[in-house]
Parts: sequence; structure tokens; C-alpha cells
Amino acid sequence: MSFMLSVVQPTSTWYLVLSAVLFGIGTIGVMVRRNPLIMFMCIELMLNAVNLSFVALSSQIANIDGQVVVFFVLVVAAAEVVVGLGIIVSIMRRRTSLTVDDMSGLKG
Amino acid sequence: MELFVFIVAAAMVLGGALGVVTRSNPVHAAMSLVLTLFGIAVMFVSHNAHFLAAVQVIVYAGAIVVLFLFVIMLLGVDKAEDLSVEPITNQRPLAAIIGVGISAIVIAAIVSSRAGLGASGEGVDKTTLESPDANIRQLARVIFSDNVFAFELTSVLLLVAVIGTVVMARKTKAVGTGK
Amino acid sequence: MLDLVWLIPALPLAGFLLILLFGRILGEPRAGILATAMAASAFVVTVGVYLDLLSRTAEERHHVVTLFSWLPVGTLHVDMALLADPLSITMALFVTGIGSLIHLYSIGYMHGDPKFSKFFLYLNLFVFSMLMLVLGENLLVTFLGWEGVGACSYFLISFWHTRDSAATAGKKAFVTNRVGDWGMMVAMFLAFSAVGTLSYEGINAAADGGKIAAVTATGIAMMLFVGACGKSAQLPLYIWLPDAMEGPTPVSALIHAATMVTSGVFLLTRMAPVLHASYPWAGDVIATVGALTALFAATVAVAQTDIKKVLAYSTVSQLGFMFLAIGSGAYVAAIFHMVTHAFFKALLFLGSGSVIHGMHHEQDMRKMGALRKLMPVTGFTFIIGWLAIAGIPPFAGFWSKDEVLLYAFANNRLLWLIGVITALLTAYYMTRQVIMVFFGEARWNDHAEENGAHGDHTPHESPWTMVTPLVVLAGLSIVGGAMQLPFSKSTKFLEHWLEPVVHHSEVSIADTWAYSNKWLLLVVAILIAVSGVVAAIAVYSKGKFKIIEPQILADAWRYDSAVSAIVGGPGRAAFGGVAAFDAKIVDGAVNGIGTEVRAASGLLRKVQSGLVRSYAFVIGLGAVALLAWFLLRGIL
Amino acid sequence: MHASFPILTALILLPILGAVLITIVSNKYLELVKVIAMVFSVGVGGMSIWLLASFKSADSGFQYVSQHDWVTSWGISWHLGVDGVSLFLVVLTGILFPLVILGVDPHHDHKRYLAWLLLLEAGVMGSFLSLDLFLFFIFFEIVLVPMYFLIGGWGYDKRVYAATKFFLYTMLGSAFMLVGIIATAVLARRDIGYLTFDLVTIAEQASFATNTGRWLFVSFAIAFAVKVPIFPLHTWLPDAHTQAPTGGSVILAGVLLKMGTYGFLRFGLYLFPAAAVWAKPVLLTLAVIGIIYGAIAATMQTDLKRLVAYSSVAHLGFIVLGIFAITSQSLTGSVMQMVNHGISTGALFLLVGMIYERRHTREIAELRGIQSVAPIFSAAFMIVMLSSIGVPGLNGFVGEFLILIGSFQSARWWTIVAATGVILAALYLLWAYQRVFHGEPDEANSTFAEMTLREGALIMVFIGLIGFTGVYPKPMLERIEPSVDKLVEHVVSHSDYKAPTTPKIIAEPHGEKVGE
Repeated sequence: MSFMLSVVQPTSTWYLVLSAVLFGIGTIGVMVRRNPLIMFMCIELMLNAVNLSFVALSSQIANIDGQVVVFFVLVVAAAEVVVGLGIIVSIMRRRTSLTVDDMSGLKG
Repeated sequence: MELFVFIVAAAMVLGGALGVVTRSNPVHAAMSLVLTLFGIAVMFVSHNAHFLAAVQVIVYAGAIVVLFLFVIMLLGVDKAEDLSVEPITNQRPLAAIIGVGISAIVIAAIVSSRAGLGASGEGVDKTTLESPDANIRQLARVIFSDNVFAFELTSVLLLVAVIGTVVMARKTKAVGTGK
Repeated sequence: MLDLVWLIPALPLAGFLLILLFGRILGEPRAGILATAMAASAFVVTVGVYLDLLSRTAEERHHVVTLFSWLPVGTLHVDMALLADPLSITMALFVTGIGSLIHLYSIGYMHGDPKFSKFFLYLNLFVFSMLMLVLGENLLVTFLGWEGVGACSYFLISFWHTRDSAATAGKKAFVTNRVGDWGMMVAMFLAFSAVGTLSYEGINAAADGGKIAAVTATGIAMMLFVGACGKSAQLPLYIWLPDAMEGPTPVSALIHAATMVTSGVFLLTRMAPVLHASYPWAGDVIATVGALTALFAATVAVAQTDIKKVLAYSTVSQLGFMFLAIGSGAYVAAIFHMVTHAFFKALLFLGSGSVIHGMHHEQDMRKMGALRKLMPVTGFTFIIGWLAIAGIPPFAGFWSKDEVLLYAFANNRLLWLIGVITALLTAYYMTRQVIMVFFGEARWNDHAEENGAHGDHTPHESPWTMVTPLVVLAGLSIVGGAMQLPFSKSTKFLEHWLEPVVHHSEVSIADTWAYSNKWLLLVVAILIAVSGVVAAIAVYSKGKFKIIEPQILADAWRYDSAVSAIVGGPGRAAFGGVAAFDAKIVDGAVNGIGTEVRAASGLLRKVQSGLVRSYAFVIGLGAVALLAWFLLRGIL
Repeated sequence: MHASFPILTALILLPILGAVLITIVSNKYLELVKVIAMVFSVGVGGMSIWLLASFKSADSGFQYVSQHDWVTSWGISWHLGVDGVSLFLVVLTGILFPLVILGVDPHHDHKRYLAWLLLLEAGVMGSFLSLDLFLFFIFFEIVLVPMYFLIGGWGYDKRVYAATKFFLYTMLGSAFMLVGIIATAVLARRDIGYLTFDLVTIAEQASFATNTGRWLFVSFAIAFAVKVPIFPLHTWLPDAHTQAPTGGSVILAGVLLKMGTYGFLRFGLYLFPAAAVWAKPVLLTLAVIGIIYGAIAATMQTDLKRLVAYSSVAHLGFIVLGIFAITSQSLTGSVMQMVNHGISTGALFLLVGMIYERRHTREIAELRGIQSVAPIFSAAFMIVMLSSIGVPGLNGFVGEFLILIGSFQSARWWTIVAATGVILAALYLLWAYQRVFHGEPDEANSTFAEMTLREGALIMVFIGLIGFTGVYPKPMLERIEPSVDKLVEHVVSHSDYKAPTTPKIIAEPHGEKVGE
């Protein structure tokens, strides 16, 4: 075990695979959960998965630009959460239950 | 050592992620999210992205998750969601297929092209690693030179988001519930 | 004087405009007097022009006054121009002359009508249009008048428009005339493409010079004849004329007897060289249609009971005579008969109007009788008219009818026979009319009650304004024949006068059997006329013979009702079918496409379930599909 | 006005300015809104008349040309010009709009109504003046928007249906044209050397392969055929006309339909002469069908306004016939008839609108005996109707006759059939007149009000134009003809079409021959 620990180094591939798995879990969460807050959290998971791959690849190719993108993603995610939660709050003013399945006002 | 860090961090990330998806109580889900975010931050550190790791912890785990918790408490929806029923037919198996599919295809793509990626840290500019704040300097140089316009725009974006949210969340007489 | 030709139509036009602007202020009778004065001054000018023409040599009797360029486009040059030559001035003379008389007459006839000034408005407009028709230098100016008289005819027939029958008759007249107008327009198109001009001078010169192919000339002639059939009420388009009697009687006299209906004859005479250049069968067609119309209308007139309907069918019949003459190549005879017919038919119509006026608007001859004593002047002049149309010498109608029959005999003896039978019938039905109206026992009291007549319903003589024209026209009906007496070349004044116009086209019958035996034919004609009169007297006066008035004749061989049935039945159904086709099929296709698109969208919109998670699923599916495609693209 | 004043640009921009001004004026100042609309529309009308007066009649080319680069990289320019073909349409537009604005009041919301109307005027002016394909397309499409709102906002009971149908139908047609315009510009680049949407450059310098030209022509023709409308694409018209407010109907019949026929002249014959000659038989046939079919359908209508709408189908059939007969007379006649139809049918719609104002119905069956109670009104209707029937001496005849006599030279049998349309025109109009105006008025109609002074003045303008044009069309003809002749020459030199020649037989003086 300690042998493995010292010999096997996690490569970028490992991180990327992890990122893919995290993204998949996030996707499933968005589709399965009905609570908009939790859907939001799942979206955050997906964003983080992407961030992870950006950072991994950034160090892989020694280019700081990947990290710059992650920085912007963080900012945008913050803004998005603020707005999204604001929307949820204002929706909750007129509804009692908090499940997205009830919010089907755009049904064709 | 790196392997160990990776395994621990990956366990945090995946465990937290599964927690977000499976915990019926939103508060628990939010706490699971914190777990994931910390795991990601750890991984950032292991890639020498110290600044991002710090921001990740402060902004994400600190601000955003707290905001989530605030909203949960504010709305009083911290009751457990009933996960035993699914109103949309076949949504869960289909979601599983899609999620697994995306992961599988991306992994397949990564694995099939890993030769082109080379070993970890191969091309990193070792000189920048000398100083502990090298990463921050590097990042700052790029952000405030090449991306200064985008950076300024993000500030506008944040401003707009803040104002917008205030306007939205404010109780107006016309649309208020009549309190 | 010749340059003042433009004044002839301008005066009635001025009258029209004045009454249009000031008609209400003028009122009765000043509007009528103004209109009459305008028509009369036009007559005076016409006489002046006539005398001027007369003073010139035959070659110089041709004068064009161009007012302005009307339609100059490319090779087409149509001028608003007037032509003064013997033919047009002859027409203008009797149009303005009879027109003035009828204007005068109308002052009395229309007395008390609330739309008095409007009537004269239309009358002056009509005279203007008619003068444009006859004085036009080219086909298009004539067409301007041609349509103008049609429109005026429409206005005047439906003058009492609150009566549905009058309104319908007006519309029928206009639409039927339009069928003829179509022919005239096509004739103009043909003429323009063949000759490159619409002026009579150009077309006729080309025809005379043999520059128009016979087939084209025939086409032009036949299309003009279609136009003439419409305007001059020939088979099969005559149906509007009997109905046109719904108009006030002076209108019937002016438009539907003397002037407008003869414009077809005028037009064909004007274009005689083209007719001459046509295939010979063109003339035969015209003559045959004319003869058949003459006979047809005469048979119908025998059984009519409406005093004006008899005269209407008689007009159709006499117009048939004129076309018989045209078709036989006897243009002078046609014009001659046109002029005399204008005299005596106007006289008869005005006389009948006087009777109707005196009878308090009763038109049924069965309710008249013995009016001779109560209406002496009317009766006397009507009898003169009767003798003239019946063909009794020496009245005007005898000479002109004889001339027509002479040429018909030379051309085609069968048509002559038809003409003679028509003449017999003419004498018969006119005698019948005179007896029913003026002789026999008075029947007007019998039906007075049921007709709602009140107070004094005894017929009375008409005022002087109405009687004077009767007297003048009666005089003309007596002496009118003098303009063309068959005794010698020198007594044929009209022929000599019209020679510059019809010189090339007039058929020569000098060496035919008919010409050498013309006195024999003359005697036959007299015998025929007399026997017609005698027969009618025998039937209607003495009561010895059974009166023969079959219903089918009274119904005009049911031709009109058949046309109405077809137009109102299958025709209307077909029109309705087209309208339904438009609504159901053409528009239905458009709306159908709309409905289909809507239905298809109705299916598609179900995709929009409103469930965010389903949308997320579809996005995910798309992402998977895209990723799979990118991944597998290289492999497969 | 100075000669270098960009009058054509002003003709387009002034109404837009007016519309903008109206929108920014508060609803409270209704009178001010009216005054603005009046001033701007009358101003444009005055300028169009000045244009007419100073137009050089002998010049067959484009005058008052105004050309400025717009989108240089695509070769799109602000290129305006007027010639004999468009001159009278511009003048008609300039005259008709102030008349409608002065003469017809909407039932509500003057402000928006007048703003839309002015925007519409700008669009119509732009369509008639544009010499750039792209610019033309923009104006051609702009027109739809105000018209849609005018029908949908101020129309009658089925207005939304009619407005939608109008919009979708015309839009569909224009979609083909947009493709055609782009394809034309791109394909013409090979001959010209650079990308340009300029009409004159393309028409004079580019030549398309036979089949390419035909496809392009068809793409334009569909748009114009819908707009005209040509049978069987006409069914939007009766609905739109019937449901539109009176002012909208007048404009629709008066100038909007002419955009289709004008398009055929300017972007059909001029741009694709060979293809137009190729398509001639089809369009002639459709035109003749339209004449007869429109007349028959009009005969059977029970709604007076719908009847007039169908009569437009028939009249525009004549115009299309004249255009595709391609002779000097027929084309001149068509241009004349575009204007004449605008005047007489516009007036008819005004009169029908007045009837509706009084009786609140357009059903022929409910009207009766109006002539007895309103003789002046009836006389006005009669004159306008006779013009529409085509009685000589009135304007309708001049155009119709020129079209027919010109068409006869190159399309004989079509013309003979088309000429029967004049019979049907008399039939449907007179029958309608009889049912509406003749007879004894019943109770509802016995209070039919006589024409007011304002209505009378409005109609007198139309009747004046009807009479003057009918009697003395020469001033119009001599301005139209040079451009039309040039167009015919253009078609002849760019296709295998031979213009028919009329024989010129020198008429020998009649008098000389008598003495032979």
C-alpha cells in the first residue's frame, strides 16, 4: 500500500475522470430532485466539475488561462446563485409547496 | 503522498456529491455540498492553484452555501422532500442513463486521448513554484492585463445581480401577498 | 362656320353643367327652358354648319376640328376631334332638331315632377353624348359618345328609380349594351392593329385602298355589328329595348326611337368601306339578322297591349329594316329610313306620351278608345304618324321603306319577302293601335275605379309645349320623303348629299331586274300596306273576325323570359358556384393550410410540458447525443 | 426648393419624423396630434406635387437620384430615384394619405392610428422610390407592420383574423423574394465584379443563365403575385379590405396593391426581361382569369365592401395583363390604371365607409332606396362607380382602354376574353347600385343622412381627379411613356421578345378620292 502510495502518482487523467463522474452526478441530481434549491446545488456540482477539469488541464499544460476561466466561473456562479435564489424567494411568495413540477406555467 | 491526497479528496468530492443528490433534507444536502467544495479546494491546492482554492473556500463554501442555508431557513422549507415518489414517469432511470452516459462518454474520451495529455505537471513552469505567492502573481498579471475588460464586466454583472435580486425579492404592494 | 362644329356638342354640355350647378335654383320650368334653349341653339349652329357644307363642292365637304390630343401613346394617336361631313351633319341635324322638340315637349310632360331639373340635366347630357357619337372623328370619340348615351339611357330609363321595374330595366339596358360595347372595343383593337390608327379617315382610306385584308375587315365589320346589335337592339340583344319603356315617354321618343338606337346604323354606315372590304357573307349576316329582327319584332308587336310596348317592338322592327338595308349595301336607304323613322317614331312616341299624359298615366290600350275627339291634335298627328309608318304614300315612311325593300330585292329575294311580310304586319299592328286608342268606344271609364283614379279622370288634350312638337313632327312625317324621291337622279337629294361618304361602298343596282321593275315593286309595297291596314280595320273595327293575339306573341316568343330564366337560373347558379368555389376551395385551401399548420403545432406543443426536469432531460439527451457523435465520429 | 435638395429622401423621412413626433406627444393633446399628422402628410403631399411639376417629362431615366453608401461591404446603398413609372404612384401616395387623414376619423385612439398611418406612408414611398433591391425589400416589409396594426386595431368584427391572414400571406410571399434578392445579388457578382444590390447596376450589367433567371423571376413573382393579388393568391384581399377601417381600405386599395404591380414592372420586367417574357403566357392567363373570376365573385357578394374588394381583383387583373403584354400602350395603360384604380376604388371605399358610418351595416340586402333620400351622395357614388366600370370620359376608361388596345397587339386572344370583363364590371356594380340606391327606401334607410360638407369636399377631390384624368390624360401619358418605352426597349434588347409593330398606313385625304 505504501509502495503504491509512493510509486503511483495521480495523473491529470485521474482528475478528469473524477470531474466527469462529478458532472454526471450533478446531471442526475438536476433531473431527479424536485426542490429547486437542491437543483441549484446540483448545478453548482456541475460547475465545480468543470472548474476541476480546467484547473487540472491548466497545470497540465502550464497555462494560467485555465485558472482565469475558473475565476470568472466563480464570479458568475456567485451572481447566478444570487439571482436564482432571489427568483425562488419571490416565487415562494405566492406558492406554498416548493417543487418545480408545480411551476409549469409555460406548458404549451 | 499525492495519491493519498487525491484519494481522500476524491472521496470527499464524490461523497458530498452523492449526498447532495440523495439527502432528502435540503439542509443536509447543503452540508454535503460543502463537503464537495472542500474536496475540490483540496485538489486546487494540489495543482498549485492556491488562490482559487482560497476563493473556493471563501466564496463557495462560505458565502454561497450560507446563502443557500439562509434561503432554506427563510422559506421554511427545511422539511424533508419525499424521494419515494417520482411524478414524471421513468424520469429516474432515464436520468441515470443520461448521467452515466455523459460520464461514460467523457471518460471514454479522456481515456482514449490520455496519451496526448502526457504526465502530470510536465509542462508547468517550475520557476513560478519557487515563491509561495507565485500563483497569485501569475493569475493577477493575466487577469489585469489580458482580461481586464472581462474583469470589469464581472463587477458590473455582480452589481446588476445584486440590484436585480433586491428588486425581485422586495415585497411590493401590487404583487405582495397582502401582509 | 365649319370651325364652329365644336359648338354643337359644347352647347348641350354647357347646359348640362349649368343645370348641374344651378339646377335646384333654377327649378321648374326654367331648367327646362335653359336645356331646350341649349339644344335649340345647337340645332341652329348645326344648320349653319350644314349650310356652310352645302355651299362647298362635294370634295370639300369634309372638315376636321381637332380640340386636343386625347390619348397619345406610342404609335397610337387619338385626338379629341370632331368631323363635319355630310353624314355626321345629317345625324347632327336630326339629333339636335328632334332633340330640341323633345326638350320642349318634356317641359310639359315632366310638369310637376319633383326631379324636373334633373331630367333636363340628363337630357342635355344625352344630347351632348349623342353629338359626340355622330361628330366623332375617330372610333374612340364615337365610343365616348356611345358609352355616354348608354349611361344617359341608363339614368333616364331608371329615372323613376323607386319603381323596381324601372331600376331593373335601366340596369338591363346598360349591361346588354355593354355586350355590344365589347364588340365595338374589339373592333377598335382590330382596326388599330391592322391600320395603326383609329380615325375614320385613316381606316376607311386603308379599306378603300385595299390595305386591309378581307379577313381583318370582316372581323372589324362583324365586331362593329356586335356593337351595333347591342346599341340598336337587334337579335339577340334586343331584349333591353322593350323594357326601356319604363322611362319617361320623351326619353323613349328621343333615345329609344329617334337617336341612340340608330347609332348602330350610323356606325356601320360610317365604316362602310370596311364593310365593303369584307367577305360578302358579312353583309349577308347583317341583312339576315336585320330582316329576322324586323319580322320577329313585328309579330310581337301584333299582340302587345301596352301603348308604348307596341311602339318599342315597332322600333326594333324598323331598326331591323335599316340593318337589312346596310347588309344589302344600301347605306343611303338606311340613313334615309333612319331619318324618316326618327320623324314618325318620335311623333308616335310623343303622341303616345300625350295620350298617357291625358289618360293620367294609363298605358294599357284596352282601357283607351275614342280619344280622337278628346285629344284632337294628338289624334290627328298620331294618325299621320300611323300612315307614315304603315307605308302609305306619300308619307315619309313609304318612300324610305320602299327604297330599303328595293335594295333588299336586288340583294336577296328571300330577305325581301321577309321585309314585305314585316311591312304587312307593321301596317296591321299600327292600325290596330290607332283603332284601339283613338277609335271605337271609350273604355276608360270601365276600369277607372279599380285603377284608383280619382276626381276628373276624363282624358284631356295636352298643353302647347307638348302639342307643338307633335305638329312639327307630323309635318316632317308628311314631307320627309321628299329628300329622296325615286323619280329621277335629281330628286335623290340625300343620295347626292351623302355621296362623298358612301360613294365607294354603296352597292349599285342600276342594272338589276329589281331596278328596272322598281315601279312594280312600288305598287306591291302599296298593296301590302293597304292590305295590312284593311285587315286590321276588319278585325278591330268591325268585329267581324276573331281577334288573333296569341299569348306567345304577347310574350315575345318567350325569348326574353327564356333569357331571364337562363341568366337567373343556371347563370346565377354558375356565378354562385364560382363565388362558393372562391370561398370554399381557393380560400379554403389557404385556411386549410392554416388549419393544418395549427393542428401540427398542436401536436408539437405537447412537447412543451412545462416540467423543468423534463427539459433538463432533453438537454441532457442532446448533450449525450452530441458527445457521442463527437466521440464516435473518429471511430466509425 | 433648391434643385439639390434631397426631395426623395425627404419624402420618406418626413412621414417617419411625423410618426415619431406623434408618438412622443402625450395623449392629452389630441388636437396637437392631429395637427402634426396633417402638417406632415400635407407637406409630403405638397412635395410630391412639386415633384410632379418639376419632373422632366422627356427624360426616360431616373430623376432626383439620391445615392449614399449604406452597408458598403454588402454593396447596399441608399439609392432612390423616380421615373415615369413611379412618379404618379408617388404622387398618388402623396395625395391619398392627407385625404385619408383629413377625411376619415378613426373611432378611437387617434394617436396610434395616425402614427401608424404616417409610418405606412413612409414605407409605401420607400417602396416606390427605392432603386436598391435590399432597400426595396426593407420598405416592402415595413409596410406590413402598420397595415397589420391598422386592420387589427381599428377594423371591424373579424379584424384579427383578417389582419393575421394579410400579414402571414404577404410575409410568406416576401420570404421567397428575400431569397431571390440575395441570390440575385450574389449571382450577379460574377458579371459585375463586386457584390451589389443596386437595381440599375444589376439590370444593366448582369445577365443570368436562362434557368437561373427564371427561378429568380419566380421568386420575385410570388411575392408580387400575392401583393397584387393575382388569382389564385387573392383570398387575403377580400378579408383584409372588408375588415380594415375605411382609411385602411382606401390606402390598401389605393397604393398598397400597386406595390405588387409596380414590383412586376420594376423588378420583373426590368430585372429579368428574358424570364418575364418566358413567364408571359402564364401570367397573362392568370390575369385574364382574375379579371373574369374577380368580376363573377364580386357579382355574388352580399357585402358591399367585399364586392368592391373583389372588383379590385378584376381591375388589377387588367393591370397585370397590360404589364405582361409588354407593349408601349399596354404598359402605359397599366401605369395609368394603377393610379386610376387607386383613385376610383379609393373613393368607392370612402363612400362605402360613409354608408357604414350611417347605417352600421355593409350588407347590401339591408340597404335600399338611398337615392331618394340622399341624391347628392348617390350621384357621387354613381360617378365613381361609372369610373370603375370604365365609362369613357372618366379616368377608368383611359387606363383600361390603353391596356386592352396595347395587349391586343401582342396577346390577342387573352385580350378578347379580358375585354368581356367590362360587361361583368357593369353587371356587378350596377346590380349593387340598384339594390342599394334604387327602390323605395324602407324605414331604416329613410333617415339616411345626406353628404356633409366635409365628406363632399373630400369626394370632390376624387371626382375632380376622375374627370380630369378621363378627359385630358395627356399630361400623365407624356410623363409615363418615355420611361415605359425605355423599359420595352430594355426587354426587347435583353430577350428574344419582339415588340409588335403597328402598321403606319398613311391616310390619304378622303376628299381626293371622291373625284376619281
